[in-house]
Amino acid sequence: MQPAPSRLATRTFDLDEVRSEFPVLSRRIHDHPLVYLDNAATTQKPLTVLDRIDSYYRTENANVHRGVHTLSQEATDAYESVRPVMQRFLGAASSREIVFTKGTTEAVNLVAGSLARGYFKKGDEILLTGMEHHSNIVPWQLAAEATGAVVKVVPVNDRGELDLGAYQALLGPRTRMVAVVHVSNSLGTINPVRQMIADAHSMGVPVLVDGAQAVAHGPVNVQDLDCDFYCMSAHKVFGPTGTGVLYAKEEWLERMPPYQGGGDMISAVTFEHTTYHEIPHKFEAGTPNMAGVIGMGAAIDYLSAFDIEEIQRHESQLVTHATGELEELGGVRLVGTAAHKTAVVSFLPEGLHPYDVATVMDRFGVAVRSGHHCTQPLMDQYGIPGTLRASFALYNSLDEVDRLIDAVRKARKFLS
Amino acid sequence: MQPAPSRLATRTFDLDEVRSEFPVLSRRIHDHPLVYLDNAATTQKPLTVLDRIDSYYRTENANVHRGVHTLSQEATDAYESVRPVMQRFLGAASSREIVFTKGTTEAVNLVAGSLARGYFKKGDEILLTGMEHHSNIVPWQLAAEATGAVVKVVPVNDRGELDLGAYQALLGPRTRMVAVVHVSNSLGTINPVRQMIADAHSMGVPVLVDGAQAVAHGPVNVQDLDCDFYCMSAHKVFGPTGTGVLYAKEEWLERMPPYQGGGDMISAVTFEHTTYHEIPHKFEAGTPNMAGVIGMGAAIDYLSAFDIEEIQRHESQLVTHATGELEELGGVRLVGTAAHKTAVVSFLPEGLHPYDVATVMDRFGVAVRSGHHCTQPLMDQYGIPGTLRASFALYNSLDEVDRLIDAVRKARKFLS
Amino acid sequence: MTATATIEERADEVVEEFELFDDWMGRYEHLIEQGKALPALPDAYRDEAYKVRGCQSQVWVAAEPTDHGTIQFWADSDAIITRGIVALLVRVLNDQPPAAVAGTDLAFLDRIGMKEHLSPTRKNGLDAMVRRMKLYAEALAST
Amino acid sequence: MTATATIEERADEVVEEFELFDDWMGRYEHLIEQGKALPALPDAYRDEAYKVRGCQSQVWVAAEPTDHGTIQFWADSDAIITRGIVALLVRVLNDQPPAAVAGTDLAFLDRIGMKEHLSPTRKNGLDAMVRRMKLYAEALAST
Ligand SMILES: Cc1ncc(COP(=O)(O)O)c(C=O)c1O
Ligand SMILES: Cc1ncc(COP(=O)(O)O)c(C=O)c1O
Repeated sequence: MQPAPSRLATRTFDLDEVRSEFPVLSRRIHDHPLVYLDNAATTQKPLTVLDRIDSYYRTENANVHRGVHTLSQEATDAYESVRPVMQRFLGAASSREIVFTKGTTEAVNLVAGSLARGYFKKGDEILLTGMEHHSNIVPWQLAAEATGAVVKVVPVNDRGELDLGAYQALLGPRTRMVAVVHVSNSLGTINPVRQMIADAHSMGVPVLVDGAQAVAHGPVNVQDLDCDFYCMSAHKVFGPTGTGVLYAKEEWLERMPPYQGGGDMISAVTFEHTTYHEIPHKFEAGTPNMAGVIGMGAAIDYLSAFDIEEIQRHESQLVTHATGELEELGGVRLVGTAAHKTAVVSFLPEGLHPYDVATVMDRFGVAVRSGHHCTQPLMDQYGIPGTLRASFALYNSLDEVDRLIDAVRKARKFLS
Repeated sequence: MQPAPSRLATRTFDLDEVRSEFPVLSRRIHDHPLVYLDNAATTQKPLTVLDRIDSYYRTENANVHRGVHTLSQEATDAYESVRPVMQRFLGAASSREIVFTKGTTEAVNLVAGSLARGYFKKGDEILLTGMEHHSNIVPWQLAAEATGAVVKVVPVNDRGELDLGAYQALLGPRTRMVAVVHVSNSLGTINPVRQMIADAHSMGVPVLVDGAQAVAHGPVNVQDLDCDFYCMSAHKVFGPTGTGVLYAKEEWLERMPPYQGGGDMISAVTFEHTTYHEIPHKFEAGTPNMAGVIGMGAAIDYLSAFDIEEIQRHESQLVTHATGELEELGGVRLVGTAAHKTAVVSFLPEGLHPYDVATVMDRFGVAVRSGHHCTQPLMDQYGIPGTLRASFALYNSLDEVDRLIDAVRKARKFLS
Repeated sequence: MTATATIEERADEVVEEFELFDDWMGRYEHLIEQGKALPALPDAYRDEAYKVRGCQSQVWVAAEPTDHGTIQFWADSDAIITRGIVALLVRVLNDQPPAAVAGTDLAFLDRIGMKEHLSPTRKNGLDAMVRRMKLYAEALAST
Repeated sequence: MTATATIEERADEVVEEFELFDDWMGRYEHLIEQGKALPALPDAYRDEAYKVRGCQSQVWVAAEPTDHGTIQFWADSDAIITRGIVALLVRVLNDQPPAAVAGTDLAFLDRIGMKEHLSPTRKNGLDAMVRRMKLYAEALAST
């Protein structure tokens, strides 16, 4: 059975119109119009998101879940109404499977931290890949340290693709968890998570997918993937900072002990014994980021109005153009040339240091990320100090790609 | 030595002007002007905070700490500039002692969770009080469960005051931590934390103070208190949702293992070994709530412009008026009559249920909290299902207190 | 209230009654009256096992199969507004076939302006009570 | 550059040099030139122990006491802009009395528009380098 589509396209994609909806894009940097190509770090926010946050604070703000008064009810309704929005967006079976977190990092920590309380045992293996973001490495290292489990790593080849044979060989009787990035933030590689999940499940192993870089660039359906956990950040999908989602299958949420304790996640407290609230609230201790969650709902509404395939076509044009032009320049190493990749182009002009190049490019108004992109093990493997990364979002234009290439050319000239 | 004052008064307190700065206060509820008396749950936000958040997203938004490009530098500067603001506000010795968290709940969980990794041992005692908020109970229960430590409780008397003699008697050689609320959210009691900290320190025991309800109502100086940890939420002090502060003495932060793992909190990652970033960043994993933190800075600037003593005088007028009028009504039980208390009046008309009363009061536009206020053990002790709680902030007026009393009177008439 | 009326018919009856009042006071007074008329909860059911604990108010609910294949509900609450809603639910769902109870949507509460009391976030125990009523009904319907 | 000039005098000299350029290109070119003129880091110091690891670029820094009571600094970076700043720091702080090094504020970098490179959040290792230079100086000053 094919799950119902999670997005409904009601708007035709019009680049100029879209650009006009993101106020920050009209900024000037060092006397040049800003070319913002650091979307994998964080995306910009459309007016609808800003307006929603503002109107929440101006007319609805109250603490959720506890009050009988109208304002508290309205705030609670607004907050809880985002759960089904995220459920549909991710294709979850139930809104009880949507836990609001600070972001991807907290979502991974929540799972790793909760499973460290009883699930992982000494000698258990946690299988990661060589292209994970630190946020999908360190929480598992902490859990391993606490429980005596060990971390194993699936190797990555020179094009930036996972070695699936090695993955299958590593999946063994001691494997208790697989954690894998859906789309790599430093390379853009789209990993074959569906296959990897099927492989893991055939051995009875659950899989966590780090979807931080996936959700803004293509449809995600967690039921279709059949992943056990899926993590994302609102700020990387046109939403506010400080919020995100952990999707987890209901059976896992029921089974897992709580992660943080506090108000809102309990049903009864005595000093002798505390009983926890039902899922998903069991995992949401304390006053939540109401404005953040409500803004995230507005961001998903914004994105869902488009046909995601139109956005994908647009972004893939940008990637193809950028890649072609960088190859044309010559003397530029492309890092991450996987067959399946998304809106990221990572590169390094030969003989130059990414810090220097990024510093000079900024002088021309072009914002790219330089460094190891929180994937240090991968950079170590490639023997480079880091890369320059241009990462695209729906509001980027082919003109901006030309400005990117021009800035690279000028920076190289200047630095050589 | 008296530490330097943490606030600088530059504005005269003018109630009408202040009210005009909080847009939500002009809302109407069921055809009545809103009377918002649920400030202990969350406070409303002044325009300066809304404008700051909006302008952040419109002109500065970028991920912090990693980028070389201008936007990222500006965002980082804006974000990091709030650390000294919070340092001054709390009277900390250094901005390295300011850790940004989701709020009070996460701050307590951070400390309890980190100390559960090596500090607490089987049989160690964690001393709480009978008037703690669930957020300062459950994290310690989780830490106790994980380590074999035990939770002990300082009793509360009928007026809602701590039994200091019992506290001193409970402080023993096995005590490894004291966690106490600075100002009780359900009773308004101001606890003698300075004395309690001195007592604990004389036994070599560190103290965590839950300041969630304190910071909006009086000056706090952590150096003066000499507490080891101090926790607060921005949303309870006119700031945005989803952010707050853990203050901790530098020596504790240095000594504590990290709590969550991820991007931004590490200095070098390999699969074999990860070294952590310096404090406070060691405790800030993942992309932070940039807009939230920056908005919190604006909130503290807003509050700090006033002479806090003027605000205290105003709030104490409100409390005195409300208390007097409730006594006048007769047949109303006041819950929490400590000698030292702040801007909270908790009460229950005899024979009525708080849920019913709050529901009817809402019909008259008066927003009070009903229930156990996340302090269930205390309500159990008092043998009541909960209370009605009117909690004040600087923008509340004596007129609003009259509307409160009127609503109580009408609700009682209606329900009897 | 006719014992043979369907859930929909009884719900419509309730809605018609409430339509007589044109302000919230009248409606709430009528609601509270309903609570007063609720048959007393048998003592055996005033027990932890039948209690649904909420932050805001407590609810007790129990069910018995009748000999003519329907369900008999017993319920109570410590708050009188909650008890009023409890009474409406019992009035509409009592002595109905399990399958009908399991499948009902209780939209009539919306039509009388009381829907918000059923919200899980109100934490008054009502939503959990409804879930229990349906669970009882499903269990009986499947036997 | 005169060996006997104070830190302030040398810093003023640097500022004057940079004032000759009226665009960022000239200033950055001059900065990179400074990096090229930086005395080579002795091999013994190109070692983990002397390395300050940043996300963005690496910096090495070492210090030796001279026989006339001042400090001799050695430093390098893998990025040429960072090396330029490193060179300016070495140029200004080299062969100065430890107490002067420990107490300096390096405000001159602001005056030549390079201050942002010293920000800890740039993670290019420079701020940690400065901290190490001052630590060396403090250690020597107190002996
Ligand atoms: C005394 C006290 N402590 C802790 C908290 C928890 O704060 P938050 O929910 O913002 O994390 C609150 C408020 O809910 C409180 O009143
Ligand atoms: C692949 C990937 N995983 C995890 C994260 C962490 O996300 P956040 O910092 O929003 O928690 C990021 C982004 O920084 C990422 O790109």
